[in-house]
Order: sequence, then C-alpha cells, then structure tokens
Amino acid sequence: MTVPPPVLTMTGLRKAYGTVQAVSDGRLTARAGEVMALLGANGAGKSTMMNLLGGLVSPDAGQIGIAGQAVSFAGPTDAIRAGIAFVQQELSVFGSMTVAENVFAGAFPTRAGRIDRAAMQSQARALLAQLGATIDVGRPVDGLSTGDRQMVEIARALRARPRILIFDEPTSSLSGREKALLHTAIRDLKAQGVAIIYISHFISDVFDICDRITVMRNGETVAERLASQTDQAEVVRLMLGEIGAAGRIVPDDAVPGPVALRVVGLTAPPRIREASFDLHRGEILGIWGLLGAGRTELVRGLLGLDGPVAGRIELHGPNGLAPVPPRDLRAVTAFVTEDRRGEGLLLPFSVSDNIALPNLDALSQGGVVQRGRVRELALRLIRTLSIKVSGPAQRVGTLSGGNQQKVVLAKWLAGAPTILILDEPTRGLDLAAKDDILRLAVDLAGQGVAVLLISSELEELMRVSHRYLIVRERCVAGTLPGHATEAELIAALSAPVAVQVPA
Amino acid sequence: MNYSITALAAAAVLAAQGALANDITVGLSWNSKTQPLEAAWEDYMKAEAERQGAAAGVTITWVINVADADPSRQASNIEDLITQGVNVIVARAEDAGAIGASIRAANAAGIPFVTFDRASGTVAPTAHVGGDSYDQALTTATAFADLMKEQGIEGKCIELQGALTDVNAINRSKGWTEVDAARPEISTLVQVPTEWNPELFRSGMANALRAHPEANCAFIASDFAITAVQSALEEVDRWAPAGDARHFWLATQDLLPGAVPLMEGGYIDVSTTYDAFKHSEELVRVVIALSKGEDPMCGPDGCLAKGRVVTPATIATIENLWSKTYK
Amino acid sequence: MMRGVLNYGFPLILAGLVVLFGVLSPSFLGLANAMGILHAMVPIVVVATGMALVVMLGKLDISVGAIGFAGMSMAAMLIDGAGWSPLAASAAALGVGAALGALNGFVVVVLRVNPLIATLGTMIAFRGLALQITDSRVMVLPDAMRNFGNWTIGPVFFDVLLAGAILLAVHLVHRETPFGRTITAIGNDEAAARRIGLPVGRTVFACFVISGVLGALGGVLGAAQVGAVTTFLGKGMEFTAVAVVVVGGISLFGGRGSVFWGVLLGALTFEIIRAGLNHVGANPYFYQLIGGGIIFVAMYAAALKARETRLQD
Amino acid sequence: MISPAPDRSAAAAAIVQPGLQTLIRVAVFAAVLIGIWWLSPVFFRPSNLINVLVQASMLAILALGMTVVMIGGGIDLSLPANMALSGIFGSMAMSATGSVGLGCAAMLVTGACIGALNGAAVAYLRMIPFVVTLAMMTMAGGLSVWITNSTSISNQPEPFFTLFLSRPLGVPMAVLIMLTAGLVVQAILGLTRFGWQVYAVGTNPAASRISRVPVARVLFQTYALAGLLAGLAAIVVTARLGSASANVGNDSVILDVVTACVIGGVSIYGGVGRPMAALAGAVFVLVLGNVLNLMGVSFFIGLMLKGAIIIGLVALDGARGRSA
Repeated sequence: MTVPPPVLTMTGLRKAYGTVQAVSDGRLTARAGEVMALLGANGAGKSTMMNLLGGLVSPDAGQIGIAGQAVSFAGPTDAIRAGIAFVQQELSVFGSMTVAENVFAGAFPTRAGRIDRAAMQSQARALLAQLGATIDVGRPVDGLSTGDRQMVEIARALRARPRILIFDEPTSSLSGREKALLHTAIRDLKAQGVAIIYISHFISDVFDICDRITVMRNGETVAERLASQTDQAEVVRLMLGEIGAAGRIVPDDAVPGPVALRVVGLTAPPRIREASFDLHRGEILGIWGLLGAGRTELVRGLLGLDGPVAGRIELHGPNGLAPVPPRDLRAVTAFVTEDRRGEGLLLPFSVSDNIALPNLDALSQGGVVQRGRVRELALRLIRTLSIKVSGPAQRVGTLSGGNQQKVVLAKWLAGAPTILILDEPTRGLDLAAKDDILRLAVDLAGQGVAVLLISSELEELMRVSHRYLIVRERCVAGTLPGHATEAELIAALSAPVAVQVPA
Repeated sequence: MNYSITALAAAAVLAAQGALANDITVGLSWNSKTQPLEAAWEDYMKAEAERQGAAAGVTITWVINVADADPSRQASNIEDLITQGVNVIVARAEDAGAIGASIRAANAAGIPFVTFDRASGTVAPTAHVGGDSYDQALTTATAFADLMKEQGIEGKCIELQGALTDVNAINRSKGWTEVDAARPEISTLVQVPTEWNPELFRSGMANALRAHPEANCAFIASDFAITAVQSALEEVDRWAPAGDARHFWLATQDLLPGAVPLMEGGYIDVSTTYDAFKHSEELVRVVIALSKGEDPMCGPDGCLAKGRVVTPATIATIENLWSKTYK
Repeated sequence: MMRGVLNYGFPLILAGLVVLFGVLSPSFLGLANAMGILHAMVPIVVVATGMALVVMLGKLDISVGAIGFAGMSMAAMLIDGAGWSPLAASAAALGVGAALGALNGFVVVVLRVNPLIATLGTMIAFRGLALQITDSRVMVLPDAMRNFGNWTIGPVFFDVLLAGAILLAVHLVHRETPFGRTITAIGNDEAAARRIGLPVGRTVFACFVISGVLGALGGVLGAAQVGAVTTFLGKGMEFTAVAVVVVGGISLFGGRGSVFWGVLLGALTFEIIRAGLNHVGANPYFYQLIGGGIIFVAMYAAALKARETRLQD
Repeated sequence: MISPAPDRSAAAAAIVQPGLQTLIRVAVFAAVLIGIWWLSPVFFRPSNLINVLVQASMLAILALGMTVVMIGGGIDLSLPANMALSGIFGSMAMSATGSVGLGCAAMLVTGACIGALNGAAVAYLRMIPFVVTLAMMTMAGGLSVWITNSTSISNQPEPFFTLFLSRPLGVPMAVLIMLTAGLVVQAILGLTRFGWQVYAVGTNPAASRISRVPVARVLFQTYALAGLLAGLAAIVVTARLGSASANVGNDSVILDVVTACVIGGVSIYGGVGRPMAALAGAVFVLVLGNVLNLMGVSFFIGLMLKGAIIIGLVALDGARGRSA
C-alpha cells in the first residue's frame, strides 16, 4: 500500500496553562484512509492536543497544517469549517428528541422555515446506514442503548462530511458487541477515505483497528509507530516511560492480615462487570489498570456512590465477615477521590472546617461543635502530615495541590478508618508531596488499615503495593503478587481477554 | 411601607411652628388606594376641612399614608401616626379584626380614633363614620322590589357579592337578603362571591346565567366593574335598556363613575349612591367635634351618611353626585 | 405502566370532573357552557403558552402576570390620555411586553442571574411600574375594546380562536422549526447544547421575549373581556400559568412535554373546576385549596416521571 | 488533565467576591443612613428606632427561616402563607380552649409541620424547591381562606395580648423575640453540627455526601426549622394585629423576605449567609421604605427599586454561584 500524504500535520506545538506546561512538543499526523491512534497516560497532553485541533484553545507555538495549508483557528467553527469533527467521550445527545433530530441538531434542513423532516430522516438514515447501524430515526433517543447513542453521535459528526474525524475514548462505555459494531463502522469510514484519530486507553482496541500509533508522555510526542511494527508491551512502555528505579518501601511478601473486606460479583453495567476480590488488613492492594479500564468505577460502586449495584459486600466485624450495604462500608472507609476539588474538599471552607466535617459526631457534644477540639485536631493533623498552611483558618481553596490532598487525608485520618481507598492520590502533585502521600499510606497499612490504591503511575504502585488487582475492560482480570516485575504487570494489561457481554 | 419619617418630619415642622390650640393634625390611614372613590373622599375631606374649619376657627393639617392592602403595614402606619402625636386618627380598615389593635394603641395614647367607611369588628373606636351600607342595600332592594311590582314582573335574581372580608359587602348582602325574604316580587336564585375581582364578576355572572337561564335580574354589590357584568349579559344577549324585551333588570350599589352613563342609558334600573361627599362632610364634622372634646352625637352604629336612591328618572336632576362630576 | 398513568392521568381526572359536574348541574354540559369555559380560559392559555416555551428550556418566568398588567396599563393610559385607538394601544402593550421580556432575557442570559430570582425581581418591579403609571386606579375601556373581547362568530368567541391559533402556532414552532428544536435540546441538556455549538444564549433570550409578548397579550385579552383595567389584572397569573404548565405534564426539568396538549389540558383542568363550582354553587373559598392540591399532585407525578427518565439515561 | 485556569478564577471568586459585595452593601447602607439623617434627624430618636424594630419583627423572623433554607441551597416561598395558616390554627385553638400556651404551641407545631412537608418533598422526593413551596403557598393560602371564610379571628384571650404586647425593660416583646430568634438561629448555624452540615450541603452536596453528611436529612431539617420560625412569626404578628386572618400572608410579604435575605448577603446559590445579617436586611427593607417615602417616592417606585436591588445583588453573587 502506498502511503498517502498527511491530511493533518501538527508540529512543534506548545501550550501552557498558567504555570503548567500542558504540551511542550506536540506532534501528530493523520492520513486519509488511515486510523491514527493517540495514546498517553493521563496528563500526557492528549486533551490539550485535541483542544488545539478543535480550535478551543490556541497554541503558544507550533503549526497546524491541513492538506499542506497552515491554518489557525479562532474558534471551534473554524475547525469545523476546515473539515474537523469530534466524537466526544461525553455523549451530547438529547433524550426527548428523535434520532434524526439529534443527528441534525444545529443544522436542520428546512423548507420555508419549517424542518424538512422527510429530507432529515432520509439523510439521517443514510448516515447511520453508512455506519452499519440500523436505528429507527423516528424514535426518541430515550431508551436507546449507549452503543446506539454513540452511533447517533458519530452520525452527527459525519453529517459535516469531515476530512478528519476524532474519536475520544469512544468505547469507554460500550459493551463488547457494541464495540465490535463501532469498529466495523470505523473501518468503513476509513475505506471512504476519512482520516481518523482514535484516542483510547484500551490498547487491545488500538491494535484492533489502528494503522499507526502516536504516543505522548509529559506533553511531548515520544514516538510514532506503525501498528504492524510494534506490540502492546512496547506501546505501554512508551506511554509510561522508564520506571524510576526508586526502591519499594514495603516488604515484598508481608504476611497478609485477616480479610477486612470481601467483594463478590459486584456488578453495575456498563460500569462494573462481575468484580470479585479480597482486601486484607494491613495490606496495600494496588489497583493496576489503564485509565478508563473501570478502576474508579469499581471503588465508587463499592461505596454505592453511583446508584444501585448488584453483588455482595462483606465487611469484617466483631463476629467475622458479614454482608453490609454500601452505606455501612462508607461509615468505616476513608475515600480520597480522584476529583479533589469537586468532591474531596469544600474549597471555600477553612482547613480545620474541612478536616472537621466527616468527624463532627466525635467533635461535638450534645450537638454543639467543640471549636476547641476542632482546632486541636486540625493543628495535630497539620503537624503530623506537615501541611503547609498559615493556620487552621486558611481557606483550602487557596492551598497548593499537595497540601490540599494532605487536608483530604487529614480529614479521614481523624476518624481512624479501617479501610482507606486512594484514587489517584498523587495526581498533579510534585515529587516531594507524592512521596509524603505514599509513605503515609504505608504507615497506615502498618497500623493495620486495609488500603486500596489506584494509580496510573506504575512506578508508585510498584513502590507500595503488597498485591496488585488487575482491572481491565470494566472487570477484575486477576491479581499479581507484590514481587511481580514491571514486565509482568505490563503484560497483564495487554494480555488478550475474552470480551464479556454484560447481563 | 410605613411613613414614620414623614410623620416625624411633620411633627418637627409643627413643633417649630409651636402648635396653636386651634391647629389640629389629623392622621389619615388608607388601607389602599385602588379606586377613584378614595381619591374623591380625600379631596372632599380637604375641601370640607377648609370650609367647616374656617367656620369653627380650626386649621386642619392632614398626614396621610397608604398600606397597600396589608394589615400589618397599616398597623405600622398607624403606630407612626401615634408616635408623631397627631390630634385625631382616621383609618379605613383593611382588616375588620386587625384594626382593633391599632384602636387599642390609640386609646392607650389618648388619641381619638375614627374608623371611616369600614367599621371595626373588635374594639370599638371613638367614633365610626361611613356610608350606611346596610341601609344602602335596604333602600336599593326595596326600590327595586317596588319597580318589579309596578312592572308586574317576578324578579328571579342573581346576587353578585363582594369580598366577604369587607364589612360593607356583608351588610349589603344582609340588606338584600332581608328584603328578598320580605317581598314576594323578588327571589334570589344563586349567590356568587367575587372577592371584588372583575374577572370573577364576569365569569361568575356568566356561569350563573347558564346555570339559571330563567334569571331576569341581578343585585350587584358594587358597580365599580359593572362592565364585567355587561360583558356577561351581552354574551347571552340580555344587555338592553329598559323597555327592550331583552332587558335584564339590574340593581347596583354605589353608582360609581363607570355606572353613571349606563344608568343614564337605562341599563341600570336602581342604585343607591355611595356618597363620598356626604361621608367626607360628616367625617370632618366629627373630627372637629372630637378635637374640641365634644361628643359627635353618633348613632349606635356610628355617624352614618345614608345614600340616596337613584333611578334613570332621577339621575339627571340629583345634586352634587361626585361620581357624575368626578373623573 | 406507571408511565401510562402519569401520562393519561389528567385527561381521566378531567373527564371525571366533567361527568361529576354534569350530574350535579345538567346545564354544565351544554354547548354554551363549553364555549363559556373556553372563553374564560383565553387569558391564561395565552400566558401559559409563553410560559411553556420557557419551561421547555428548563427555566421559569414568573414575571408574566406583572408584564400583562404593565402592558395593559400602558395601553389603557394611551387610550385614556393620548386618545389612541384600542388597536394601536394594544399593539403598544405588546411592545411593552416585548421590551420587559427582553429585560428578563438580558438579566438571565447576560447577567446570568438565576431565572427564578431574576423574574421574581422583575415581577415586583414591573408591577410597581404599572401601579405607578396608573396610580392604581380602575380604568374603564372603550366599548369597542370590550366588544372585541366578547365578539362571537357563531357560537365561538373570537378570542378563543385567536388564543387557539397562537397556541397551535407556538406548538408548531416548537415542534417543527430549528428554533423550537433548539429549545428542546437546551431543556434536555444545556451543557451538551453548548458543546455542539447550538445558539443557547440567543434562544433563551428569544424565549423570554416571546413569553413577555404573550404575557402582555394575555393581559390585553383579559382586560378586554371585562372592559376595565383594575389592579387585579394578572395578579397571581404567573403562578397559575406555572401550575397550568405543570398540570399539563410539561416537565419543569425542561425538554419534555407537548406545548399544545400541555397548556390545553392544564388550563381546562383549572377552568372546569372553577366553572363547575360556580354551577353547583359550591363554597368558592374552596377553589384555591383544590388548585394547590392539583399542582402538588401534578408535581409529584412530574418528579416521578423525571426520575424514571433519569434512570433510563 | 489538570488545567489551573479554572482554579485561579475559582479562588479569585472565593476571595474577591464577598469582599466586593460587603463593600457595596455597606456603601448602600451608609448612603441610606446619611440620607435619613439629612432628611430627618428625629428618625434616630430611640422611641422611633424601637418602633421600626417592632414593625420589622415579623419580616425579620420570616427572613431568618428563609436564611436557613437558602444557606442549605433551597428556597421556601410558602413561609408567609404558612405564617397566616399557623396564626389561624393557633388562634382557633386559643379561643376554643382559652389556653394561651396551647395556642402558641399550635402555631409553632403547624408551622413546623408545613415546613416538614416541604422538606420531605424536596429532600426525599427530590422535587424542585421553588415549585414545591409555590404549591404549598397556594394550598396553605387556600386552606386559610377556606377555614376562615377569609374573615379574621380576633377573639384571642386577653392574656395572650398582655403577654406578647408587654414591654419588659421598655423593650417590646416582639423585638425581644426577634432578637432572641436571631441569636438562636445564628448559634444553631454557627455552633452546632447541624449548622455546619447545612453550610456544607449548601456549598457542595456531592462533597458533603462523600464526607458522611446525611444530605437529605439536613435538607429536610432546614425546611422544618424555617416552618417553625414561620410559626413564631405567626405568634408575633397575631399579637400585634390582635387578629389572625388569611390576608396577613399577602404576596408582597414573600418578596420582602427574599429582599431582606439578599440584602443581608445570603446567597441564593447556598452555603453563604449570616442570620443576623438577614435580620439587619429585614430592618433595612423597612428603613429603605421610609427613606423613599420621605423623599416623596411613591410606594410603587419603591417596589421597582426593591426588584432592582434583588437582581443587582444576585447578579453580584452570580460569579460565586457559577464557580461553585
């Protein structure tokens, strides 16, 4: 096959948000009739690249060329005019409107000011057919499956007859069958000469349909490979970079304590499928999987934070393991969410108030909060966690990320939890802060707390995990012992798995 | 909103002048000002104050505030009049019950309190001046019954009541019902309360007409929104002057400006005026008497200015009828 | 199944009410009465039609009653003072409505004030404005205007046809035009609508203007029927309009429901009860209580419905 | 991907906004006071100041209730209607039994129950506060009108009046009740676990839930407490007017209540506000009215100004609301 000239060339792109250099050297090309994968761990700069391409933000430096012409986008509409279309991870469909209306939202064909439904429906039907989807274009989107909704979204993107079509995490909420359909559709588009950029954390998908792979890390494009000339392991290594040799700060095979938490067949399609595992006292169980594999969904489902879940949760109580509702689990669990600003903290509140909130029962007498004790507690934790603040009264919103995260931990530690769940606890923190947080987790484990740790950085997982829980494609694919090597862990991610269709 | 500052300012002014014995300040508290009637009252009062005041050698200063139909606001307004220390308080009550508290307060402060137009349902004021709404209904109803008799018609009537929070509305209903019971010529088919809301005057009348097609007359508790009734009658093609076969016999109260031309045109058969002029005249008389510490000589129900019965025959000739001249 | 009940519940209740009143007072079932009920519905139908568009956005406009009062007061002043023709004055009233609606739109879209509070504020302000210019007096309108308000063509009142036409027109605009579909899209998910580049701000603004114009028209038609402008005009109409829309099954979360059927059924429910109680000579103090009860039931149904759809998504 | 851009603006909003608002509020308030002093020094006579406080008492107590609900992130339009109905039930109980205590209890209980109904609908059925309380307003109003045939009940036993119209230490009972209520509510919100949770829920329900705050229960309680305060307002206003009737809950009252809260710096987006400030807001609403009257501005223009003030202050508050 002869290599067609690139339709899109992005070179030497730089973009900084305030002090943070989101993209330092972004390069990306896309060719008509090819699928280019864009991979990278989170924070690698993929989203920024796409925002640049979509005209949402403008680059500090570098060029974007389309069909050889240098272009600069003042806004999204310019990008659209240039033939660029997005299929966002977050679906933008309108439940009470018909499929056809959704496809044409924003560009309805009209006759004498009135929507030409006949034309709209036939065109919508054609677009969906082009995707190999057979959906009644006259029915409302309410009640369509997620896969069908995605098809509607793609059809809308195709409506503009784009030359470049970007899929951002298209399969993250699709069932296996739906994913298969999507991939066929993408192959068809490719055959029709559309240049496709495919962003995904599902490596196996990438190798399933992509011709080329671009990998970004820390804001730089580190490699471009032909899919046929690389393998999953190499790609993952490129994404994660060289794992620092920093030694483990926990013994390889600590004798696990008794089971603190047993999860059996936890299911909440499409977020979680049949997850089962044990969590022991005094161990740090590292949840290892790529972003989007369902790690966060797993722990949130466990705590019953996203609506009802099926399956059984057993908690170690006075008389052994006993089934409990998620609510009771919440009562003994410290949960450090990945969304620190949105869910972890009340930004307008002071440090001490944030620390006090989950512990008000202990801190109040006859319903009255004992300010003295609150201050005492805050000061103690500020000291023990060496949080850098002007005082307990400082607003959390004004703290640095690392110190904010320490406040989150502080508010939980006060309650002496038996289970600690850390979801990306070190995201966006500097090295020192990262280290503090990890050591803290280790100390707690040492005191008998059962710790679940989610992290996209294999390095830090490898430093502190007693065991690994491998999460892949929305389900628990197995566990690995603490002494597992980097190679084993990476292999575990990319090992082919039987696609399970959710009940 | 209350006017405490206005009051205090006035007080300051008075103090500055060094109030003379025969200079009196009258605090007037309107419950609301939503009809030309109030405006008419106010103007007549001021005019009469000049006239009678001159005669009695008294200069009257008015301090006026409005409560926008909110009883607690009216209480506030009256408290302000008291703190200012006016010589007499005149109030048209929004709420027949709530005004009692203000009367109590005035008594405590030793300020004579005159309820105007709407009597207190609880504590008795120093004096009450108003139209005799009960007598008003009696005279209208009687005149109407006579008319029916003379016409040889059996009047099957619809009664459109006012708001039942309003003493006048209740009195008028009472007066009509009594005459209705006493006179065979008229009978009431249905009573429709309206809250004084024109929309309900129209739809209520229309519904009543459909429910009782045999109806041929109506007693209307006030004709301030008579056009609403007109609409309802036109709907069933019963809007025609007396003499026309389709004529629907109407007895109204007040004969307010909107109604005057309609009576002149023979659409309204009987009405008893609500004499702003006479009320004001009587009020000023009472106020001056009280300011001199005299007994205003009121009847058991207060100093009531009876209304005058008006018919198409007499409307042209009747004298100083405010609603004829007033706009 | 629950769904079905929620959707067809009110028509059923409605039918039940008609039968009940019909039995209690045979005259209730006549054609004349039907026409009378439609006639009495006209002002609220027009106002609720505008409200329905705003609710479809997932927002509320509780200043409509005040706008109606303000617009009509202006018209009455022009007729009274400046001797304008009723037609010209009514046009002016609609102009006032458009202007005040635009003010609402500005406050909501540009100043980005929560629509409830925004229109709560303008509601007070507009009513104050109207009371100010009329000095809160009763103003009798010329016969021409009242005759128009009660003009019948055969058995049908003209303003019923007018209101019907407006309701239908707005319904079609909502169903059949890009503008209308954009409204529904915003009501479904404002963020998504922005993401895919729909003209959110412009659409919201336009809806508030339309709501203002229809509010004023409601005021004009209401006043024309009784032939006078009093301070009662439009009082509490905003709340009735919201109630009508909710009872008509238009979701307050936005995006769901039918303008035509929603407003029609909602308005019928309230007017049939009022007229029925009139016919059977019931204690009228009862109305408000029943009214509130109906809103509450309707809202509860709406909440359940909304939760159902949320679960589906 | 973290982008600090929103962080900065959020922080900015969090810090700058309140300062700016307070500044503007203080400026307006000062202007008004100077205006009064210029127009009528006698206003500052203690007797008149006390009088203004008495007149503000009902509004202020309702504003306290609204403050609690607003800080929790909701709104309760039914407060005045609730007050009217509570006053009526209480007065009926009183005149039936002759027991003042029972009557007052009846008012408080009625108020709390109506509030609890609102709370249940909002917290557990997840209905929209505005519409729930709107419907409650209509129903409570309808009930008052119906049971009283909109006549007023004024046969409360004399002790009731002697008690609530008394002036211990020369301070009218109404004022004492208002101030006590203000301090108590301030204490509840500022010192108790419940209070802290109310602020938390109003600020960020999701984060509060994660932090083990019983969000639904807290919301429910805010409405119940507001209802209780409506009952208290009923006692004060009934004593003051010497009668209870459906029309004390007249529409214009709810608008004054919202105005008082907004002026007092309570955020309609939740999480921000001080009861005593709202109380001051209520007094301010009355004083403002006085000034307008004094300057010969009609009551109706006053309405327009009130509307403008609400929108203006909320627009200022907007940035916070959006960043939250």
